Amino acid sequence: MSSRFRVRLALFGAGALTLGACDREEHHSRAKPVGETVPGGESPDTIFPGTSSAPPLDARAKLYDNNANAIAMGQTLYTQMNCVGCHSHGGGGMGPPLMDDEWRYGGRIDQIATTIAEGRPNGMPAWRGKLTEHQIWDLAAYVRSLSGLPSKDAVSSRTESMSTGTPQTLTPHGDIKNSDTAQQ
Amino acid sequence: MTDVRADTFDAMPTRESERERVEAENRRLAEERKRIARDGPKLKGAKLAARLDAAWNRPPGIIGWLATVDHKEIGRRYILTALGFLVLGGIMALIMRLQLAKPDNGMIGAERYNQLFSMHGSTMMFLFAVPVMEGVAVYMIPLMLGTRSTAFPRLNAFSYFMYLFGGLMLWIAFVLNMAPDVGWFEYTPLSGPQYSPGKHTDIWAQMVTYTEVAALAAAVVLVCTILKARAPGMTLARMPLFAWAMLVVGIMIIFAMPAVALVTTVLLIPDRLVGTQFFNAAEGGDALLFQHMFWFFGHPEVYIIFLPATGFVSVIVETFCRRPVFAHPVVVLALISTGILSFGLWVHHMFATGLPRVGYSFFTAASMSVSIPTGLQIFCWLATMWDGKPRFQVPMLYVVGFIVTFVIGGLTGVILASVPLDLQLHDTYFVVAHFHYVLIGGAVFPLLGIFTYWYPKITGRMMSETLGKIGFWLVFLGFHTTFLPMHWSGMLGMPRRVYTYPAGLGLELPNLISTIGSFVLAFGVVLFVVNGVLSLYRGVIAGPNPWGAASLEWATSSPPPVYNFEHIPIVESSTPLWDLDGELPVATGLRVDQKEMLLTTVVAAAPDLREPVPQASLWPFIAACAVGLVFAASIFSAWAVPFGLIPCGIALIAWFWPKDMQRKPEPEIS
Amino acid sequence: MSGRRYARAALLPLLLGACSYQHYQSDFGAAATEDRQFLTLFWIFMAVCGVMYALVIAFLIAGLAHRRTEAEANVVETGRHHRSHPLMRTTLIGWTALIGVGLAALAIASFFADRSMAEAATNEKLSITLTGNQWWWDIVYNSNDASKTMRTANELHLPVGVPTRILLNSADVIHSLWIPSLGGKQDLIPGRQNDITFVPQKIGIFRGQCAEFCGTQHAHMALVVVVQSYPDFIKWWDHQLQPAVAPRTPLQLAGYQYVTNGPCSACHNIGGTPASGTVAPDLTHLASRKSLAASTMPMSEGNLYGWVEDPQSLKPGVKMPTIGLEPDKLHAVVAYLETLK
Amino acid sequence: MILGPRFTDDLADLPTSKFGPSSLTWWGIIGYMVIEGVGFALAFAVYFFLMGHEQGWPPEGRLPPDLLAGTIFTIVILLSEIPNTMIKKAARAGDVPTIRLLMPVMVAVGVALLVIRGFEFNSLNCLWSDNAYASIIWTLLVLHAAHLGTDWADTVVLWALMATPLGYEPRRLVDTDENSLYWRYVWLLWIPIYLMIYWVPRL
Repeated sequence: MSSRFRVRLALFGAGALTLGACDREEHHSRAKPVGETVPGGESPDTIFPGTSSAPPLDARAKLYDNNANAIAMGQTLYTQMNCVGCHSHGGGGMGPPLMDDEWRYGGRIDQIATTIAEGRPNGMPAWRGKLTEHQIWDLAAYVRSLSGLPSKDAVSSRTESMSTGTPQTLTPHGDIKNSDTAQQ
Repeated sequence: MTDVRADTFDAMPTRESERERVEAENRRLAEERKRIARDGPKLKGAKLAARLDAAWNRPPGIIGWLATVDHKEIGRRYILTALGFLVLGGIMALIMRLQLAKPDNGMIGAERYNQLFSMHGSTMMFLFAVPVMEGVAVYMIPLMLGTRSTAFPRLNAFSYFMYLFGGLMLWIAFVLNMAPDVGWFEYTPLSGPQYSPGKHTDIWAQMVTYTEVAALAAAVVLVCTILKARAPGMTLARMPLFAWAMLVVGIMIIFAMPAVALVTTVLLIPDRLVGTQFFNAAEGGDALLFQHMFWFFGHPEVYIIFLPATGFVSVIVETFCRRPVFAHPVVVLALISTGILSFGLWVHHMFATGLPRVGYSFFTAASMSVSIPTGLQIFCWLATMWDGKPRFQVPMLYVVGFIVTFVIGGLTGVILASVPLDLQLHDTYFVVAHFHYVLIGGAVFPLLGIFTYWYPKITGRMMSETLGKIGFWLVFLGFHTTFLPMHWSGMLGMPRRVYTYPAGLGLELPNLISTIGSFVLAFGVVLFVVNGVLSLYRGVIAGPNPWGAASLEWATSSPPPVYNFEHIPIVESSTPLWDLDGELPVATGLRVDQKEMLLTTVVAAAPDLREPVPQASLWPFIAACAVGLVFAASIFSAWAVPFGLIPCGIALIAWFWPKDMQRKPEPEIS
Repeated sequence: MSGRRYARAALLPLLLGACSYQHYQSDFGAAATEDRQFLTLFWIFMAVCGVMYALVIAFLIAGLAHRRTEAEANVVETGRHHRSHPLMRTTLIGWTALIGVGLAALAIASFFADRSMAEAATNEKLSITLTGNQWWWDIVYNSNDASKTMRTANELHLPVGVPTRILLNSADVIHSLWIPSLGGKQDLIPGRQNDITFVPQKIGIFRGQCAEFCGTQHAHMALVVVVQSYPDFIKWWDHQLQPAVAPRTPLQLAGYQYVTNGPCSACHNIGGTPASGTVAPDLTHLASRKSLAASTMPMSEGNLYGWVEDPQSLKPGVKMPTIGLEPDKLHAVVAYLETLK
Repeated sequence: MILGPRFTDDLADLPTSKFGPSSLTWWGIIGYMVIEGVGFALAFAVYFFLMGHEQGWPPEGRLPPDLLAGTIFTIVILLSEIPNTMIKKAARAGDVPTIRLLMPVMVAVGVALLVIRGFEFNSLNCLWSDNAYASIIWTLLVLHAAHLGTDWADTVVLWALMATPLGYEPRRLVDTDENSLYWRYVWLLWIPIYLMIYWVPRL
């Protein structure tokens, strides 16, 4: 009599937790190619200000976007590769700020990965060849998290270093504005 | 003490009309009080049993199952759930042993292994060891004390559900690949936001919170029961040693567990969730703060597990040597001083952290001195055996196994208390061996003994003696084969928590022996479980007192009726059933139409109050669900706390709000 | 006679276990003053504890085995169960005193051992800074002469007989340095500085390991410790100060170009080349070391191939990414790395 | 064989409720007070542990919290002991009308305190994520707010219960007595917290 109820209770609990688990905790120790192996190249490279005909999202996005391990790894690389030097902790400096919701070259993770891999005019170096594809996507996932794009349960609240303002878990959820003011 | 019985209301300064109305009501209630049925020479035997059954039985069905406040039912659930977790934790251990059977083994990867040992430790400490002791106590303490219920039975029910939900959350997370993987100790900064991304660490931290809420509730229930609900005449000096042990343990829980609840829920989770800086060295925090707080709880925790087991040993030794334990006051003092000393030892888990050396000497001395009370207790048991004529039945075998094993664990503990020795041995397999000797030898052996001992009381049937003896030898030999070589592998340079080790360090043989032993041990435990299940159907019918024991739980039938005792027994010595002349002196006058228990004074156990016992209620379960939901949701968002508190508040108010707004001649809790 | 032979046969595997290796990583290594003091103290403790254990077991056996008369057994029936043997109270006091004396002796022995170790730590002649990383050791040999300060990784060289102080830091989580054959352990804690001192006494090669759980690859965070004579040590130090050798063959040159400009250089440093990363082990004299990847595997050509090609399968979770090098690049990289003696 | 009873004592005339340590709930409340007390004591220990690690307290370049809100809070909570004592005395005397009169006062005081507490958070001059100092003073204040809020809710429920006919049940008077005891604990714990948040940083 009661056992059926217990089973139902357990199923309910399991269901509730599954919703939270998703791909957030998935740990990839190396890049798992989906489709092509090298990021960027031609397709998602185009800048599409504002607008209409965005190419479909790269299938790798779901391995990295909202993935806690990728974001954390990206965070480490962000410091180690001295991204801080130009972009500060997202606030910007020599390079553009990454915390706002303005994206000159697109705010989708595959677009950010392309930006990192290929570099951009006015100082952003190309990291392809210096970092692996896996690392570039990790970095892209982290950069996206700076403006509060991924879900809050995938980002880390802070690092073990000097405080840099609002904890990331509390940054307001941003939207993507593709700025068409990409400077020449 | 001011007595506020209904008749004192005459003196109340109230408005005239109101006053008259209240007075009239008081008179009517006083009349009704005279008509309440009570047990006594005129109402006894089968007629009384039928009336008490009607008043005490819970409603049938699922609702009744969830609503029960019977300490025996809750205690049984506690024990069975904890045993379930023991089996799960044991399976984790066997998988780890297989992985370590040979060097450079590739059976299990690093990540999975790290989850396994984290789950093994967390399950055994939080979901097995402490809850099983509480479960046994929740079942047995009211029977040993000669009372009808625990104090706050609804809180007791709430405590069980909190514990269950905490365990479920951890294990569901494990199935979903979200298991914690940074150990049962979760040191920062490894468990902090940067190095443990994702939610698995939070799941561990919240599981701890659930089980601490449960343990604290159970501790309050037990302490209040032991202090206030003893049978008349059972002074503190005559109280059974197991009750003494649980009193000390309850108080220890009350002082120790807030530390771990604080360090996980108030410091670690905010660090991870909202970015507080408690453990961030760059912003004035300190990683060692976590260790201090954790071990301030963690060391007493060991004694919280061990002291109930000493209570078991005292119980078994008394019955099987047919003597009260030698020097009862010495044992009580030993229990109390162990409890106090255990709060002064936590730094011996941190000798390698580079704290000032002068402080270390103090903690060395304190850690060593805890072996004095323990040594005294062991002496008292041995002296009792010397004085009496031990009967070698299964429970007594486990006691002998306990002494042979635990003393080794105690002595390696003395070795580890020395700073220069600990610096070599800390975090090696030597320590793994040490605390398994203490926890399995010191707590699980007596636990298996006491299961065998109390099994007939709980089920009405005896466990098989033959299977029990085979099981004992398998457990005993399997245990030593597993853990004795670990001293050796630790000395040979094997650190803890490694998922593999290289060949050529001499670690191959001790590890292989350990692995073989672990399966023998597991087989012994399986045999014990099989014995338990088979004996449910095939065991010899036990009768009320199969072992010829002296304490009150044996004065009622096996299994006991839902109300425990038809009349409240009166106690005149520390071994009441051995000092009778054929009849049990009883006190009468408790009502039989409603649940009621007797409260006595704290020291002398003189009758003090008649206390209504709450009826079965779903609200503790609903409250546990609400609180559990807040805990689970707060892993993901801090907003869960303010919003989640609303349903919690509603459930708690409904729990306490009287369901019947009419005044009653005597208080009832509906 | 044959019984004894069987006993010996049973002991054999244990003895083999104890003798068939060189105490490479063992408390019994006795390769430094600290471990020798540990062993002395350990055996004192074992002796005292052994005596205490023997007493308990003797009392247990005596209590269980000694004969009782019928009257002694049926105490409950005759109502005499509240009485105990008159000698027990005296014995209880004696037992308490014995425990007290034993513990006091051990505490004092422990205290003095601790003192003498602490004193040894005060006259250091060599200072090394060790920084723990997930999951490797960054090692800096300090010198007052800045040009003599030298960085290496995962292999510690110590001169025999010289008191050496190792300063312990962490770059990420808590680690613990444990070289059993030399003595004790000490934690590496972010935001704090600890230290540990050894006076090595035995020339040889030993192994140390991280003893505080530090994440996924905690099991593979080890280091090789080479205790050598002072002249050898100085020779080694001087050699380590040299920049990396230049590539000689075209294959090596191709490897050089890839390593110093490609992904390796983002993290690794190779002295005298453009590769100047600081987040991974220094590779300047990689091939002179005895092991690879924090002592995960011995240094060999085969292991180098495996490691460079796919570190994630050899040490899953390690921070070094699997790049997926094409075979020709792999040959070149390994050929170059092998020259880094 | 179950032992036969020998009837020696009849307890039918025992009372069913008493004030103070005879009451079971009194022990339960003491138990939970100790648990909370240990929690707060450890939080205080954390505070001083972190303080020992910092050069300045508050750390360099930060202002200590503004005094106004916290001091008003302290004065109000200390004054609330007057109606609280009156309620406790009335409970012991069985004076239900007085209790019914004063409970709303306590509820109103609770509301006022919770509102002032809101201003207190605003006057800390830091955000919890700034540094360890900020984290611990926020935590202390949040913990005490939770303590206060819990007892306030408890008081509201008791007020509602005392307004029903059940207010005349002797056990409800014991509840009232124990609720007043708990309120004393709430303000007693506040005093060290007040000093630690507002005055220790000014030393």
